[in-house]
Amino acid sequence: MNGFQYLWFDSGLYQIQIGQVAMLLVCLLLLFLAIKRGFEPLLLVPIGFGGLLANIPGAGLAISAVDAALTSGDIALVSQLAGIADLSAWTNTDEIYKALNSASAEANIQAKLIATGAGYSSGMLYDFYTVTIASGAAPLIIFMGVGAMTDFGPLLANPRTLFLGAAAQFGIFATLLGAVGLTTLGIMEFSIADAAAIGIIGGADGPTAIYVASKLAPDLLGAIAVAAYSYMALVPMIQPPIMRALTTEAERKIVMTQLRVVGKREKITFPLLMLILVALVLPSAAPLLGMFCFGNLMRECGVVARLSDTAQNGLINITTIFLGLSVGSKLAADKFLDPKTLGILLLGIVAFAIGTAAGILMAKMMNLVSRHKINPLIGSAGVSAVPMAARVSNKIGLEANPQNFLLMHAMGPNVAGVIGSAVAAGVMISIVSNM
Amino acid sequence: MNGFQYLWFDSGLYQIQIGQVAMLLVCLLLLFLAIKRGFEPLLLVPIGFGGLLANIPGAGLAISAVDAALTSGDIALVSQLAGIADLSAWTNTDEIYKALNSASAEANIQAKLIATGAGYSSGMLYDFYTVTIASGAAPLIIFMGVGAMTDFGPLLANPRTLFLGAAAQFGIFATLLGAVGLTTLGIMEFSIADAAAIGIIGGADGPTAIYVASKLAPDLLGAIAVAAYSYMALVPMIQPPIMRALTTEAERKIVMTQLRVVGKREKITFPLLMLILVALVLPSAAPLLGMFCFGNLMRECGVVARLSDTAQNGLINITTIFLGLSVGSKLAADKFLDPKTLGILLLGIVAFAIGTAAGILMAKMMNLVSRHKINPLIGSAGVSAVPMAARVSNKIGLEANPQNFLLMHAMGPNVAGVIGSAVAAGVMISIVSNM
Amino acid sequence: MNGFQYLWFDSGLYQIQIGQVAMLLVCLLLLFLAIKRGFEPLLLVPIGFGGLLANIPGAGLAISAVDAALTSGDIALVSQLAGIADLSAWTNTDEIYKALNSASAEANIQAKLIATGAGYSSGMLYDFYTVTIASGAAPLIIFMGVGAMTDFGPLLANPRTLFLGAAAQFGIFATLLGAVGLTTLGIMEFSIADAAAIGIIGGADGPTAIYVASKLAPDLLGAIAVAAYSYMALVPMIQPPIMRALTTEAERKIVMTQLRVVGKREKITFPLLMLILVALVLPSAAPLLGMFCFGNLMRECGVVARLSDTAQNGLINITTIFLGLSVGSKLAADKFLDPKTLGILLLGIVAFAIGTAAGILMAKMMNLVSRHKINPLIGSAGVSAVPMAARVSNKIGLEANPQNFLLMHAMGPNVAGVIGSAVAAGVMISIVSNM
Amino acid sequence: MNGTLLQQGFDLMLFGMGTVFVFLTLLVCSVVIMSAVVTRFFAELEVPQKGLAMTNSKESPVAVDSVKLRVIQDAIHQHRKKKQS
Amino acid sequence: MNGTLLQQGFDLMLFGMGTVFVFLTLLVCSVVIMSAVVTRFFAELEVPQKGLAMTNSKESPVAVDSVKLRVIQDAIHQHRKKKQS
Amino acid sequence: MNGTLLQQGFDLMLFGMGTVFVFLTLLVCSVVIMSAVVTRFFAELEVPQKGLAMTNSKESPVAVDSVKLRVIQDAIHQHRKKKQS
Ligand code: NA
Ligand code: NA
Ligand code: NA
Repeated sequence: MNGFQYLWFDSGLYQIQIGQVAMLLVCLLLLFLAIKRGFEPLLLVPIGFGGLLANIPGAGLAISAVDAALTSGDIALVSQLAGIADLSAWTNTDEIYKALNSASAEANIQAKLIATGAGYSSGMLYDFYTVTIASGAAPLIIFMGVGAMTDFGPLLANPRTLFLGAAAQFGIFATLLGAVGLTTLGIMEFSIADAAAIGIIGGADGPTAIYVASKLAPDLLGAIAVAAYSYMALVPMIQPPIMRALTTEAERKIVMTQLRVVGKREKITFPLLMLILVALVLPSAAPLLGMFCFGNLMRECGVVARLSDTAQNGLINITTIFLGLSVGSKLAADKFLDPKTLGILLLGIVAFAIGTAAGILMAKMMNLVSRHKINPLIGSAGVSAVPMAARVSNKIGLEANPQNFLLMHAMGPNVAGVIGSAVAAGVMISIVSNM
Repeated sequence: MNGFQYLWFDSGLYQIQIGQVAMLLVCLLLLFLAIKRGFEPLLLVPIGFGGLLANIPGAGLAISAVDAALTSGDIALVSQLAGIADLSAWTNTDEIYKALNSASAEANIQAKLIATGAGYSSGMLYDFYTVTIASGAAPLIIFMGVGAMTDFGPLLANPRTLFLGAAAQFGIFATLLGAVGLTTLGIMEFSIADAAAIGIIGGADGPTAIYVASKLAPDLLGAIAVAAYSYMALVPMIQPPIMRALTTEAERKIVMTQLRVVGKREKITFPLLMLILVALVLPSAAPLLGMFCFGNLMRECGVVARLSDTAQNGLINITTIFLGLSVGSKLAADKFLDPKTLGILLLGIVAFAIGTAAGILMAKMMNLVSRHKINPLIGSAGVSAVPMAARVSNKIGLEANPQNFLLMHAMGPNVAGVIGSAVAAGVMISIVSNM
Repeated sequence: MNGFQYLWFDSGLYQIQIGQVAMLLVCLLLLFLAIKRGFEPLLLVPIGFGGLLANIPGAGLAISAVDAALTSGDIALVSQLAGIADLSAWTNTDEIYKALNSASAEANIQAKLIATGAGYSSGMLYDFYTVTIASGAAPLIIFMGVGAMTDFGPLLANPRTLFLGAAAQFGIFATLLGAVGLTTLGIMEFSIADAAAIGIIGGADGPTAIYVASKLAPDLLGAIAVAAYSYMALVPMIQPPIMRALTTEAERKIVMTQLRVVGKREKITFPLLMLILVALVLPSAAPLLGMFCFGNLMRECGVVARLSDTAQNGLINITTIFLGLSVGSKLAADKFLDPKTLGILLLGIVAFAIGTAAGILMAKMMNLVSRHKINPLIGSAGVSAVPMAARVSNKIGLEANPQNFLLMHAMGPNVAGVIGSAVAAGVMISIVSNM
Repeated sequence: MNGTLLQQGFDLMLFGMGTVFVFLTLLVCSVVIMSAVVTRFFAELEVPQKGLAMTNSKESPVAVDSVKLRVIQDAIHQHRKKKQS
Repeated sequence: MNGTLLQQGFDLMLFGMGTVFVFLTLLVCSVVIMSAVVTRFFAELEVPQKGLAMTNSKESPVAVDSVKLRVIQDAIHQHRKKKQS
Repeated sequence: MNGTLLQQGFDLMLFGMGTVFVFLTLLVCSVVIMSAVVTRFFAELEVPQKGLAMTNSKESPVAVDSVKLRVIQDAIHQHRKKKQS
């Protein structure tokens, strides 16, 4: 019977591909890790679920109207679209799709008109992605919320810890070099933009990673975001061995002097000071650090409590829901199941390890020249992963000396790491897009 | 005097048409029912007010830029627009509008450029409609919120009640057949897409009805949404006579065994299980049921309480405000005052009645083959109308036996009805758009 | 070295212009006034910060893709864009930009395609502006929230005070005349649309001013919004001398009879009544007053408390954040540092003064014909600036008679002023855009 | 041209203030009539005080107080349980 | 043409109701299996009552009560301080 | 081509780490200067403790406690009223 046949051809069981099955399992694993193991659940639950949705066979939730038309359109439609890309109608649809992607803006608009004219429309997750990530808005709004949640008091009380946050960014650039090296050796196929986007995993900062990946390597965004959030959750496992290996028992026992109380006026001035510095030195970091400073100013100025409250709660929650689902849309099998993903996952953990080591070594170096000794354990907090990395510093410190509370001291390099990776993001976007 | 004359020509009193007067009164009636009689006020207050705004003469809040240009543009502009649709400049503007609507996507873009170039812009409600409903986003976001508010415990404790939710969807398809029949008899003029959209009223689920209508019959959306929400409010009046007529006193007295306690893990697994089933069997229901399952997973997983909270409150409230106003934009006189609206209102109540009856009869049928007897009164809750229909089951049950609390038992078919109508929506959108 | 040279050329220090330095200082001053002096901080903190962001040299956060292409594109790209505007490639880029702005919609789309095709994209603040203000949505949403926060009780108890709100709008039109006069004298260069937008500062109502300016004079929006909010904050300094000069000690001592209690039903009916009147008399005020009435109906009807709550909190906060940043985008040096800004600031304060005087004189006039005497001090509250102006009336009244509490009496004209300026906004937009 | 601009300004002021006054006068009249109609024919049965309280649903003293009361009672209950254990 | 429309309607009803029943039957089966698997192999260690309470994180009596308790204690403390000063 | 890619990578690392250190060094310097200026010339009159408390407006103990106090008082008042009636 025609209708039941139609429903069968339309069903997932008929259309499913092995890659989609694999990705459904991967996404269920992500959800398991998020829910049962507490892996950054606020992001990984929406990302994992978005990944499930993106891999529903035949639903096309994560694809554009043109993609949908190429996938299920008849030969006349496909040949029309192929014509726009100056290809023969008999070309593989994947190639037509790639050709259109690299075609001019006008060709893309024409292709979209043809596809929508033929009744095809973009999927829900594709629309979410366009609005939240392709526009750049969602990571910036989340960064504003993070700014509104950040207390710069510990950093202002001990500004030297900014150097630790700087050093830990070495993980980013070492990883970039690693990605470039793998390509040079012929093992992987990363462009310089890909490499920069992979490096940013070492920033250990979710919104920064998503922002950079969306600008430089949108196709790798899924793997990069998953790597960034997973390794942030794994910080309590990744960092301690490195921390113990690079420090002596005596160093781990160093007690730091209590932080001074930082006044309200300093806290209000700080975001403005940082913004002025961004304006003078590094305009390309202005979107990320600008929104971060704005959030922090709302928090500290004390006269816009209702806006600060909304930035920290309602707005960041709404944005997180749609950002997560949108990131999930990049977990579609044809994008995620790629040797590159393995490379990204491997390089990502290297990035965390190198960043951790660089932070600790920097602290030890500073102890060589400074009178006020720094416990090198707080150096590892420079990778960001707020507040997990600072807690790890505190825990390893307590193991060495049960009276030595490093938490507040580690918050300084911790938030410095956020600034550091936003700076690195700005530099990379600026240089790479002009290369 | 030129200026005062201008203001007089510009005033509502000069421009008002009898249809608009009628619609203003209809909308005031809707607001009265919502505010004084408690008819689903969360939706009907914004819908009613949106209807008032849409019928303000001359304000053009609910029309597109092209429509505005056709309505108040000079002859040169109108003839230019007519030219795009290959019509003579002397054609009636309504016909030009319709011709443009059915013209190619390129012609529409060109018409829009001409209209905006001449200084015309779309109205506020038209923009709201485009962003919230035409994009499909708002009903899906509301469905996510409903998922986050839904406790599947009673359904998991007694999964058989899913059959009641399935049976009650017969109201949808019987009504579809009714609409088709009226057309065959020459009384009305519904297309198959119209008929499907009207049938979905019987789903007794607001966002589902709006979602389906926006895809299949946008012009009927106003009447369909008003019918759906009004009849949902009227459930305590529509259902009881049918319930009493189809059940015996003995049946109404059936006491059901207390529901077992459902564990947390079952509740977490359920939305994932349902999503996998959607993926395998019915991808076309993925947007609606996917967002529903996502909301429910956020609720049950327990690790993203702040996202779940936002989905249930801030986000769903914001979406409801704009969804309601947008639905109201479809209450403009020229769309709503149509014999079709009468047909929709009539068919809608039939849909509720048939759905109620089908649910009860299904329960009685299940009692024929099953050992554990079901009180057939909970069958009527299968139409959805959460939680009103379940409360009605409880109330009628208490009348028969003051010790017989059916509320929790009725919640099972009640939420099953939501799933059932989302499935029906998926099937209809998929089949109709390929017919 | 090539790279460091690149970073230096890319840095703010290299690119900064004197105008941007000046604007950064102006914005810091705005932030100082907002944070330390309490100048309408909810708006001026985001506006001031947005202004800082807009003036970061080289970041281009406030400019369109075409603007970015003209600023930093190579000669081939610029000549291509110049070609669209029928200009030679050697024309100054500012002139090309202006020519494109006044070109047809099609030419603009083509220019945008070329710019995005060449890799240029619009800045973050430009996007925020497009979504929130150019669409008209944000001021309307804020107006809805203000409606949901407004209690019309005092106005309903003493409807005569609506006349005070009407009279105070004279400040708007006198200022309009002043702007036109300055142009006629050759001192400034305001078009009639500019003059109308400047006049609306006298409405002392932020969202109305932003809405009108975005429709009639987008380039002046920054200065107009800053003037409106600054002078609203300065009301306790601007109004008292005028109030004392125009009233006698005896008048200031007039005790008004206590206001009657207004019932719930009257409060529900009022927004609907006002909307019907708008529909019949002044459709062009429908967007502003419609949303205002909708907010108020949600507040008063009592059955949609969760929507009203969201309109008053989450939604208005989110909108305020982005509206403020977007207004700040218009504080870019090339737009704000213009003799026109000085004229706007000067005319704005005149507008407030004349509005205050007109309100007081109207009250005195009403006392000539009416038996129930009005304390003329509440006339000044007719300029809006809710609730500051009403508090000023109360304070000056207490100075004259320590037992004379005018606050509730002044709330009547205060909210009447909001209605009055929305009506004025409607008239001006309607007439000016048809002139 | 300048003369025209001034003329336009005058026109706008005239029509503008005119419309503002006409609209608000009509509003005053309608409000007076509406209030008379409502208070005469649709008088509210509730005591005005309660009507007032219900308007601002969030500040309704009755509702809030019952919540507060429960908060206290729960807390006391919890406190006692802690003492016992 | 009309005949076709009626035919389409019948087809849609048949396939629609069919799919609804097939889908929900599959769902019933999967739920039964899932519940059996979960309760047998992944039984929760917590007492069911507590499991239930933890699901609705917002209404968790334990968490809320501790907050309430602190509210009370702070308030009493504040009250005493006020009395002393 | 590959040689160029590696070169690009090295350049990016060099400039990147350079900028990060330059920027954060400048930030350290400015913060030190700013803190010195603020504490010397714009010292806050409030005791630091209070200044700290006011920063996080939501957790300001003073404000919150007064709210809590009112909650308690209202509840007690309500409770007494209930008893009387
Ligand atoms: Na970092
Ligand atoms: Na249903
Ligand atoms: Na005003």
